[in-house]
Amino acid sequence: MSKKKITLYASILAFSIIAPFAFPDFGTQLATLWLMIIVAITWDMTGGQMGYNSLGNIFFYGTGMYVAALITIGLTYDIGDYTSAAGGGIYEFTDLEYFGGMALGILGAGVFCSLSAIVIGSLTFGLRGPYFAIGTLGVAIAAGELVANWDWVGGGQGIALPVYPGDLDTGKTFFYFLFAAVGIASFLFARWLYGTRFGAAINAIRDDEEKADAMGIHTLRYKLYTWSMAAFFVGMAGGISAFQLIHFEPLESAYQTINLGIFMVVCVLLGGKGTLWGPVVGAILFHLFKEITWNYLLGWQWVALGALIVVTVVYFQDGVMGWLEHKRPEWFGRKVEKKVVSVSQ
Amino acid sequence: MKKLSLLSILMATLSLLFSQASVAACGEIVLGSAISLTGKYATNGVHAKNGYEYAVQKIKDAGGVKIGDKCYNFKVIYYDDESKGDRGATLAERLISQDNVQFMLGPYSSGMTKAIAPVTEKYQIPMVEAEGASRSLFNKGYRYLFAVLSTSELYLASAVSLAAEKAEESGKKASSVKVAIAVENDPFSLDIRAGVSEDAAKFGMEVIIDEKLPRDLSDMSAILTKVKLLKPDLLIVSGHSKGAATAVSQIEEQNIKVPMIALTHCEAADVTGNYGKAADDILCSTQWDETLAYKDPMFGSAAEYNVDFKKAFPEYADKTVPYQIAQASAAVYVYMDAFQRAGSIDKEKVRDAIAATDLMTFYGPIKFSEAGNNIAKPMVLRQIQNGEYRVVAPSKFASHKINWPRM
Amino acid sequence: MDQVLGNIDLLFQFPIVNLKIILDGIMIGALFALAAYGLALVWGVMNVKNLAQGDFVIAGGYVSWWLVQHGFPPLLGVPVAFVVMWGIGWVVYKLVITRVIERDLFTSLLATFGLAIMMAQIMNLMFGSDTQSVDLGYPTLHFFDGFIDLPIAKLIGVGMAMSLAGGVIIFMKSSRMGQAIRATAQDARAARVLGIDTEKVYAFTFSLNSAICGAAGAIIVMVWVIQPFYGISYSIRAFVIVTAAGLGNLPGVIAAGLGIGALEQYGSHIFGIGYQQAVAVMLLLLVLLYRLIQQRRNRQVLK
Amino acid sequence: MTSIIDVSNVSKSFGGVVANKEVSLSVNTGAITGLIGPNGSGKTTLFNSIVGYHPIDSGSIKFEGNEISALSVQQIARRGLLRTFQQTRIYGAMDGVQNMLISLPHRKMSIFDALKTFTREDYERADHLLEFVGLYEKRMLKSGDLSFGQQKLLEFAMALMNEPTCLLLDEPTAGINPTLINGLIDRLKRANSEFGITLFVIEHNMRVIMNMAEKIYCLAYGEMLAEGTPDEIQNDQRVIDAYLGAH
Repeated sequence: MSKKKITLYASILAFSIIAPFAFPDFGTQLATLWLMIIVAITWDMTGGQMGYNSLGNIFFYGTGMYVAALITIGLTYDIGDYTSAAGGGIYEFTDLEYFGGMALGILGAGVFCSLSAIVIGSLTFGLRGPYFAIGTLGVAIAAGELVANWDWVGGGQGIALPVYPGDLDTGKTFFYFLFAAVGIASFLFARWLYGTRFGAAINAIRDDEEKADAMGIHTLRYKLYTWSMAAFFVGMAGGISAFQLIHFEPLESAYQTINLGIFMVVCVLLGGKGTLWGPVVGAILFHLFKEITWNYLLGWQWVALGALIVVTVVYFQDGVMGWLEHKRPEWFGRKVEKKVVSVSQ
Repeated sequence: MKKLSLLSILMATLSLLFSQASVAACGEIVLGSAISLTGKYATNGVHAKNGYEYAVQKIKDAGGVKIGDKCYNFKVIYYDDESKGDRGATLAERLISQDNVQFMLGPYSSGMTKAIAPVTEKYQIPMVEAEGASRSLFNKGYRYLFAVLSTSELYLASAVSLAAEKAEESGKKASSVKVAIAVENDPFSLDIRAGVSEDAAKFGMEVIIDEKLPRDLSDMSAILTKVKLLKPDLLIVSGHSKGAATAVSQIEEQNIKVPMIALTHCEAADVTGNYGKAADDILCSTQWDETLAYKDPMFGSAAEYNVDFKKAFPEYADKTVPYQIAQASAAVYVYMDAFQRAGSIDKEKVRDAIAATDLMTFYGPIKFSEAGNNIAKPMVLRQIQNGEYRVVAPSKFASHKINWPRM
Repeated sequence: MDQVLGNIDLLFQFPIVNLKIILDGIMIGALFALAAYGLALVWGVMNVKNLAQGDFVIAGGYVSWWLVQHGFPPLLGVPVAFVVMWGIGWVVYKLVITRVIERDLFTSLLATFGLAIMMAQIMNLMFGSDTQSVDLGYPTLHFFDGFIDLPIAKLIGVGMAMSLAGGVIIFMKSSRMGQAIRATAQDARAARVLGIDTEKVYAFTFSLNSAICGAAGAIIVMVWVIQPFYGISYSIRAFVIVTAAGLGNLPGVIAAGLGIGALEQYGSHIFGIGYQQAVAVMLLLLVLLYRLIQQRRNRQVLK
Repeated sequence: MTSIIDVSNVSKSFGGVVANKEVSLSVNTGAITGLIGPNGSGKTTLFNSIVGYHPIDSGSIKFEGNEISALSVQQIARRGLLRTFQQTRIYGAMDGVQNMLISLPHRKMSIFDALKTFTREDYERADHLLEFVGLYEKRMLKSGDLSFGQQKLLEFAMALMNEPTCLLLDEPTAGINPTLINGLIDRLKRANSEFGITLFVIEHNMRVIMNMAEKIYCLAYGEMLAEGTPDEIQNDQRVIDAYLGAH
């Protein structure tokens, strides 16, 4: 790593640590920003690097929420009693039950989502292009609907987790750092992964899967691994969200297909698909855009969002990083040789 | 909807101007509420808002809230939560952190309350709510949530025992009663369903249909087809105003004959006004009835509240005032009482005062349990008889005999 | 589980239920088929997978609803919605679709998804989020001891849907534009060589699709209800139908539409009406899976 | 001499069109074998059948003695039987080196090997092979910008990078500048002799195939018309007729 790069990474890290203390009023927004970064980076693992545009990654987020919550509750109480509409006694959690449950829950959410990616992937990875997008979208919608009808996990009323035991500001900072940790981990993971032979192989799948097949790459296996790694991080992010939100229900907060499920795709497109920094830059830009429109264009925010998607997709598909790479190829280590007219062969 | 709220804002500002001229000495206590002005809960959201507004005005007219030697008037900031939970939570956060609201009034429906309560709890802001009845709200150990209404398992409990009673009168066993349940997939209605199933199980009754209404609550004909085939003795439908309206209109359309039909939210949906005779002999649960003998010094008796409210909101003149309005007013009244007893506008002191509430109101007695729900007030069951709501159960309050079977 | 078994049992105990379910399914299926028909057109001709399909339907419904609110007769809504949505479709084509035709397929999918979000929200802002419907005021016919009820409005709606579909089929077969559309669908480059203005054909096709959807919406508002956010469920069904029937097979699309309507009704009868949406999506997944296995037999993939 | 590929009585038809009918042939281990035939005679179909691109209707295909006709493309590729495409397939957005690195034999790696970063040896091998095909100077260029002939060479180098036991080449000289063809023949021969890769080549250019192959098969109308040494084929009247008839 060059000195310049080390300085860059160090200053970003330092900023991430200082941010919640420097801007205490925006604690929740900053935590959400990390969430967006996580889902964008992980979406790009399949979408940008492997060419499989999933519209169903939100499935892992929602499932992560439920798995984390159910593990935490299940360790201390009977889940059916806790979630039953009938209510019953008052459920309280000691600090150990809360934090212990949370740690196991979030980790469990990651692992469960990883495994479910392998199961779902082995069915859906035969689909290509738009069929894959629609198929995965279908999986996410179906999951939300089924969970909404599953009484044992609270059905349509969702689950309410205990409130963070401690004062408000510590709670905010706590969740901020949880998200930040997963965010940084997923970034470093992606950074490392793309440099490996495996990373090159999934690029090959993206650019020409038939050729990759013909070269003997275990395409299906590699696709499953990639998605399952992405799902691990998304599942953990979902698990953290469950505790941060406290109450969530299946259709609007967990399996929110047209909110976060689409946001992550837009983040990546905005920043630049298939680049390491693209999802991060895109998430930051998108989050800013969203916060601004949600605050100042209330009522019209969804129209603005739809317009942003259309404009990005139609007119600006390479995203910020793509545009930069085109303008400043030398920043990306790409050699520019003048195209030789008569190639000496 | 937009026009209406604009108008009310205009009226509120106007009245504010005038009242400031007369009682200029009074300060202001700001309450916040995210409420459903659009979306599937809009009908009741507007009812609740009217109830809040009526009480705010009434208290102002009576000289405001007296804290020490100062007087205050309530002012409520409303946002439209579009009947969506995540929106409600966002708006609650906005009310608290941007508008600096220190005291919250509840939204409409258990689902919305469920989404908002964690936020108020997180910020330690007291919320007195009047429209969230699900028991699942009161087992989370929330300290800042108080509900003036009875919890939802009580809504239709008397319908089940009535059905049992009628079965025995006609020489059959209570356990022979077959129950059909169709509810919305939301916390309130799921709690209704849980309550009815528990009660039915107590009598050994069989639940032969147990279905959820579709999300938009606009078509339950598929369920009614099954009702036609399986002929239950008791049909329970719960889905807020929209569910009630759909049920009454489609029961008529498909010519469904069930001896006993019990709904929630009949008054809020104005089923008598909208569907006339089709609504006859349907049982409706209610938190409050204007014929009940409750009274307080602010609103007078239940009957007086009924009359005065219709004067203030003429659009209700030829309807039954839904209990959603009465309990919304009661929630504001609880705040007034708590502020005065606390003698302070410090939110912790007020919270403790609310917790210690033991108050008789036009709406009924109010006393909160540890968990924050009102344990002092009973539910009543009314039947629509010739277009009028008549109390038929429990027997302590009954003014009329029940018409049975409904044919 | 008991509930499910009980519901299946009902089908055998009271065979008449089957008739009712199939009738209901065919009626709703006829309208799904219309939306799917438009989708098959744009998909086949310009390879655009339009996820805003359902929102065009809902928009057409609101056009008709708005007319009725302003005192026009409800049946007028269908032709007016057809014309208005034609115009909207044309504008959408010029602004967005024309720029995604030559791009990869995910682009069109996502662009139309953005469009869908926009349209739904604009309708929400204009008309509010309540469900709306238009009452034709016709009575309901009862058969079999009042068990089967057939509202005349539904019959009229299905009749209109059928004549619209028929009209489009005849148009595609016999008119010059119809022939140009079919030629472009087969080979756009060859069509261009033969002097067909494919840009014009594309614009026409997309507008026609939008108009068909609009008319379907105007029928739907008469017999069911609409709501700004219902679009996605019609889009999903359109995709199910087209995926099941394949492209360029218009009678197949209609048959699949009717079949899926009926299957969905059976699904919500058996699992409960709360599963309605889930049943629709599961059907999509099943169709995809079926096609996948079919392709795999030829060592091909579904793309 | 043992054979590495054994095709016996393979038939394949698309709809009503018979592309291959009862075709049998065998490719000897370590040799260069040619497949010729007029346009539309079913050569590429046979290639596709061998590498598992589509299922065959009847017959048997064996690779190293094992039946492979029921296997998929990647399963067959993982056994070391590779093919290049008539219309080259390279990763146009990447540069030459990246193309080579992607072509590392993943079939020989465990997932843990795959999760390693590229080693110095990987780069050296890539450079070496690029040099072997004469693309070393252009290795950092976006390979989509290379000429068609250079892309063919790159695809060939990628195939070598994958260390196959047997390589099926679909018209390696088509579209290549005639002045370069001799160099290409030389490289193919060297790949065969130095790396020990068995080659099975479809070729239109008679001069090329006669120069290279030890044994040649000729297809016409989907059926095996003739087989033999280059000399035998050149003098076979049926082959001459088939080519003349096709022109």
